[in-house]
Amino acid sequence: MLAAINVLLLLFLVVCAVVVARTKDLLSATVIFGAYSMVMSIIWQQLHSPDVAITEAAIGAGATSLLFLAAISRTGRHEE
Amino acid sequence: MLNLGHAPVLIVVVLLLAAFIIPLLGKRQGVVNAVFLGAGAAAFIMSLSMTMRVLAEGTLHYPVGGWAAPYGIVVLVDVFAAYSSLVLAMVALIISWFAVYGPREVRHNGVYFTLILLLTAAMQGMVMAGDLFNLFVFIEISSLAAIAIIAIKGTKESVEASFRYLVLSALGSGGVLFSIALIFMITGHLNMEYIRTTLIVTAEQYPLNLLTSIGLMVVGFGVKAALFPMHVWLPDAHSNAPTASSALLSGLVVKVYIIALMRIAYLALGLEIFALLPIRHLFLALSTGALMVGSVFAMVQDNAKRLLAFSTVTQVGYIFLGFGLFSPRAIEGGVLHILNHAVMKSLLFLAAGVIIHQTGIKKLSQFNGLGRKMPLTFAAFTVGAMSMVGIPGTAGFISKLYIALGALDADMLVFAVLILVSSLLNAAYYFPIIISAFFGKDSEKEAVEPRLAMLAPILVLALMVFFFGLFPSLMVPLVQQTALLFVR
Amino acid sequence: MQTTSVAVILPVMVPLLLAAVIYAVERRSWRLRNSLSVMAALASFLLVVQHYRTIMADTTIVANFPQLLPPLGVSFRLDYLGFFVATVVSFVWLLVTIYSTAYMVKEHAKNRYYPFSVLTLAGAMGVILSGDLITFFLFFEVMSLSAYVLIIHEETAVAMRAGYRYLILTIIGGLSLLFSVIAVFQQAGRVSFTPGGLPLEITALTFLAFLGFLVGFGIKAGMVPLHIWLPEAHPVAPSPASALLSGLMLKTGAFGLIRVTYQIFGLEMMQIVMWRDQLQLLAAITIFLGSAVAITQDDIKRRLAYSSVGQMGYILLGVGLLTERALIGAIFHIFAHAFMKSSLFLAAGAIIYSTGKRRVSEWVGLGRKMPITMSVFTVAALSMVGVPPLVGFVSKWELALGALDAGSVAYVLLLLLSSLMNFIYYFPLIQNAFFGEGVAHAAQAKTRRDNLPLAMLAPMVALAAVILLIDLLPYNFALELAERATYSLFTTAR
Amino acid sequence: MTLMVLLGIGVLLVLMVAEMPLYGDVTAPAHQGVMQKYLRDSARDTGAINTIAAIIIDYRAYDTLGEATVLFVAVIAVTAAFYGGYEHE
Amino acid sequence: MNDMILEMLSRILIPATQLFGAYILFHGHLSPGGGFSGGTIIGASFILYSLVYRFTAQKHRLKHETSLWLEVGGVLVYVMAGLVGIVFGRHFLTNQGVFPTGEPGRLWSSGMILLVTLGIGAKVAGTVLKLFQELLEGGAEPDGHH
Amino acid sequence: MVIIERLYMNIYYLVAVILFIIGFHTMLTHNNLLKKIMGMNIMDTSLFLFFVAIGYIHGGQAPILREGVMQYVNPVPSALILTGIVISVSFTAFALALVVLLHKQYGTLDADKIIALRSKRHA
Repeated sequence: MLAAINVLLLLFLVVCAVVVARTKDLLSATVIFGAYSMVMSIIWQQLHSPDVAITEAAIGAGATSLLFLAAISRTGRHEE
Repeated sequence: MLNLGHAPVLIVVVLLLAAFIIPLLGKRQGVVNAVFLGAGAAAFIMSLSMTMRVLAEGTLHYPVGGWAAPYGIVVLVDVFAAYSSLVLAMVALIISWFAVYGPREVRHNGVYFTLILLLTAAMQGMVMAGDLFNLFVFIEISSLAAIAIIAIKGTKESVEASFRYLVLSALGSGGVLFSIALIFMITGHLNMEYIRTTLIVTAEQYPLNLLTSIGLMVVGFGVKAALFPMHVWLPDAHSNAPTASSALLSGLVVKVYIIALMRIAYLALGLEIFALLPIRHLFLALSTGALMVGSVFAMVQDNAKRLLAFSTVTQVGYIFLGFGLFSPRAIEGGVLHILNHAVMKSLLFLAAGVIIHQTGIKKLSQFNGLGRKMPLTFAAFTVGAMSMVGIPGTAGFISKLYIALGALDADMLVFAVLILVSSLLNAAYYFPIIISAFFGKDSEKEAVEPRLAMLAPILVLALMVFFFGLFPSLMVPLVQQTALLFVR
Repeated sequence: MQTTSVAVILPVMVPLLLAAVIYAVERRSWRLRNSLSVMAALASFLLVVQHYRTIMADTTIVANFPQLLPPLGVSFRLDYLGFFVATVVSFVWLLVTIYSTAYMVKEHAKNRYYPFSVLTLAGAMGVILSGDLITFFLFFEVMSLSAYVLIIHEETAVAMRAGYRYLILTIIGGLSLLFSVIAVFQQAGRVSFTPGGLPLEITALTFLAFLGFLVGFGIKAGMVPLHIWLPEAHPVAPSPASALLSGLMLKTGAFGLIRVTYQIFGLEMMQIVMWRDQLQLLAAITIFLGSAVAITQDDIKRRLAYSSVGQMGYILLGVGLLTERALIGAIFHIFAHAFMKSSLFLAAGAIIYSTGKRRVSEWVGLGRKMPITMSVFTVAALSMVGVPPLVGFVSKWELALGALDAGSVAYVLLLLLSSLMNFIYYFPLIQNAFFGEGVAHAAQAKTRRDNLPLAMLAPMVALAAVILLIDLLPYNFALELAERATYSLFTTAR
Repeated sequence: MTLMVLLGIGVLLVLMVAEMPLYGDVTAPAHQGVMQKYLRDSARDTGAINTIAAIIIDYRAYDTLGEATVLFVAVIAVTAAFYGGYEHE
Repeated sequence: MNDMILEMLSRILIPATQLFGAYILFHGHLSPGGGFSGGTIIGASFILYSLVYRFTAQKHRLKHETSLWLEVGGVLVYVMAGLVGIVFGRHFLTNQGVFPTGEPGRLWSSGMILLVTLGIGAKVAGTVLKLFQELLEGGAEPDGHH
Repeated sequence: MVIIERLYMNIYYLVAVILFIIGFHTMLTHNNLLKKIMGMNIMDTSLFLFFVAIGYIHGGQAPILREGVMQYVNPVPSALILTGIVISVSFTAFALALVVLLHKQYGTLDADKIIALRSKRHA
């Protein structure tokens, strides 16, 4: 059961990554990237690495997304 | 109080401390300069004493935090590391002087100096690292700082070039990190010496992992060191940077990655594995490409700094050639070329920077007659160029001689010939510049020699080219012992 | 016998340092500059000659610096051959420098000429006094590169083009020499001039090494087909520089070939393989082509340049024949040709200096106007043709005997043919100059005779005197030295 | 072209995955090296019960100094990029 | 209108976040977390603060000097803590035997680790905020730096 | 069959490798500069996932020492990853700064367009 959830999470991860690469809307891509990081952090929690999970949640999902948002606000939301 | 036994970390720490303090000093330019140069000089002195010590006592192991290997991080200073550290400290100090007193190309000197200090600190840490992940951390610091000292110029070209450099550099870092992960996976260690002893046991069990790991390592470092097909970022990046950055990047930064790669090769992988896999032959093939392609592209350049950048691609090829031939003398040649190229390429970049600053001319085709107006600068440039070509008596000759001798020792006649052909190509693009500068028609441009403080580092480097060309025996004990690390 | 003495590096180091000093003082005082330049050559000459007694006592002076340029090491040596050539070179250099102090007055950029001339001297002396291949190569490059500055001195488009060709060929030559040096070191484990280091069976590497030497020295010595820079470069250089290049610098190529043939490869190896024949063939072609093309040239300096090509062929032939007589001839011809060709170039320079006429066809009646210059020219030219008892005759005689020793009568005929061709391109010129009637010169007939400064006349006359008198002396020490050099080469080479 | 290369790399990496030590296996080589000592001694050696904290700020503190430096470099680099140059077009 | 709701929310949210960050920071040696995550969380709270009050009060923007001192102070604490080891005749960055390591499991334990964690926390908080602000508006004015 | 079984057992590694390729591909071939940076982040996180998976041990607990736990997971990769995450965010921040600058200078984030603009400027 738990294994199935983990596999699902992994699958979600791959889907997220592909979507991030494909989306034309940079803002959505950033949000999805945040979700990706969040899922990643959950997976790490599942792997009993809470330190990494917290750090990823704070830095990967939080700070990185914020930085992306800041940059997008300066450069425009859509890919040409 | 300060025991110089701590030099392996103190060199890094002093440079870092200076880097941290400089932003606090604000606009007090005099103090900033003093701290900047003082840290460089201190690093040089410590490096020198450390080298003496390594020569006298053999390899130094410095356990940071007092935790011995494999539990803590060990800074491992063998002859190769000491030699590299000395070269870095020496050349970086001279370039630092130029960054202070040379033409001003950036607005915030404080920020610039901080980055240079961080870069040199990271490079020092890299060449002395005895721990793979520690090495990786320093790689990242140096990559980031190296990109930043290009972007600091702020022109369109430099920002674009530095972004491209960043993307490729990040790719390289990814490769290196992946490879470290794989190595950790099959050994459970990060300390290089422990990795070697463990690998002997586990390598047979996971051949594909090891192969991939080494491949990723070579590609990762190859990108950063601009090994031939991965050199595409280099010409733009090095030619669009401020002068001191160009010298630093071309003279030292690309080479540090080669040093790190070779240290991994003999410390972490072990010579058995290095000899087993066709890495050597890969090096030989790629450096052949570098020698040819770099020269050919350099020939068609009209921008002085671009020409020098392409020439760096060639010279990196020489160093890889030396390691790829793998006979003791060829390795000695490759190791010597790290020093010699650092000296002569810095010299050329600094001289070119001064020329561009004094005249505003960037195109080689307009250098005609400038040699008569700026005789000292152009004499120094000539010395560097002659060394590049490999005229005897200059530093470049020695390393070429060694590599060529090594090629014959390794029974690879063709590479000895290749070196000569490449020298000829070098001559074909360096000599016309000099000839037109000294004997060409006068251009209307007004040009005067720069002030002495700006000229001093160039002249010092020119003297060093002769010095290391005539008295290489100073470096030979270090270099010979380094070769012994590879060929036991 | 061998003695170690650091004094042997002085003839090289003194001009090397003086070159820097001259560069430093030239802006202050041209007098000091000129006298220092002369001093440099004089010092070199004296520093070499002082060893006369030691050398004649069959002693070789050596100085080794193994710390320099490891793993090969730098070493110097003064033996018979080195002493002989060094004396000749420094002496002629001295005379030419004296000449140039007057000649160069009309030229620009004198401040560049003198330091580089002295630097070239240092290079040439280094080449001659070197005790191993790497030292040889080191100074060979110093000499070749500083000579570039002498060649392009005029900075005209023609000069730049000639200089560029010279430079590229020099670099190619240098690189092939370097390759050979490396190959020899790899095979023999050392590069000092002592035969027998190389293994006797011939590997591809040894052959390539020989080829490299042939190319490297051939380019310098103007061996056909590598001579192409020579007829371009010599005419464009200022006349004293041409004299230096043609009279002295070319000889270093031949000198190197002697060293390599006898002291690196050794007689045995040269005889086993067919390299000797290749060398002879190339030399023969050089003699023939050089002399033949010289006939067709109208520009005097071009004619002299081609003549140099032919004369270098003699020396190469003497080396390639591998008999003692022939080698005596070759070594003696280094001396003879140095004097002859220098005096020819100096005389031609003097004529160009005072009349501006470069074309041979315009020299009608010049002999009456400039009798001393023209006499010098005549003496040297006759010597080139091989009229006894001038020096040119002696070397040809020895060469011919050597060819007979080697059983090659064809080369004797070639020598005769070449003498004939020499005659063809010198004699009409002289005849025209002394006895030709030219309307154009009636107007200038009133000018004072020769009208040259003493500094130009004296060196020419001195050179001519040597050419005339050396074989008439009761004791021809030049020939004696050449013989001794040959014997010592042959005894060690066996 | 790029796709083909990536595909090739991908196949190689997948093969490599198949060869790797099994996931979660306590006998895998990665767990034989330095791990045991850290878990055993970290509390005694450093006083921290979070072994990871003990590793990053004590056993491998030099790395973490580098890590802090990387952040510092990032700030300085961003400053340099924004305010360093003379030329702002 | 919006501003009021935002302000209300932020008044609760920001202290809560900061408290959480401080907890993570101070308990780095006892529980998951540490200097980097704690520092980032505190930094994020500052970012929130600056975003909320951005339009109303430019002066609330973190001063250059302050962020600089946070930046440099953090790493200087680290290096100094390392040098203490050398001064005591041990190695660089030595903890055991130089700093009081205390009793495992207590808050005031583990010597250098806590000290350095706090330093890093301060540094990272400053860095995150600084990076965000620079990316948002850096380089806009020709010489807005000083 | 054995391979597939092993791949399934090593599924964390497999996913890490797949993410690595996705990130690599995005970074190398995508034209948009911001996307390149996102690709870089995906690549980096994939490596972190890889590292963490290496450190996992079946039945292991988080490496925070307490009574009654027999098996902890390997703390070393976690410690390395903490460093890695910070390095990754530093790179991202600097890359974003460069992107902002590039957008200011060229007015676009398309790599091809930037190259075209640059070569036009040169010509």
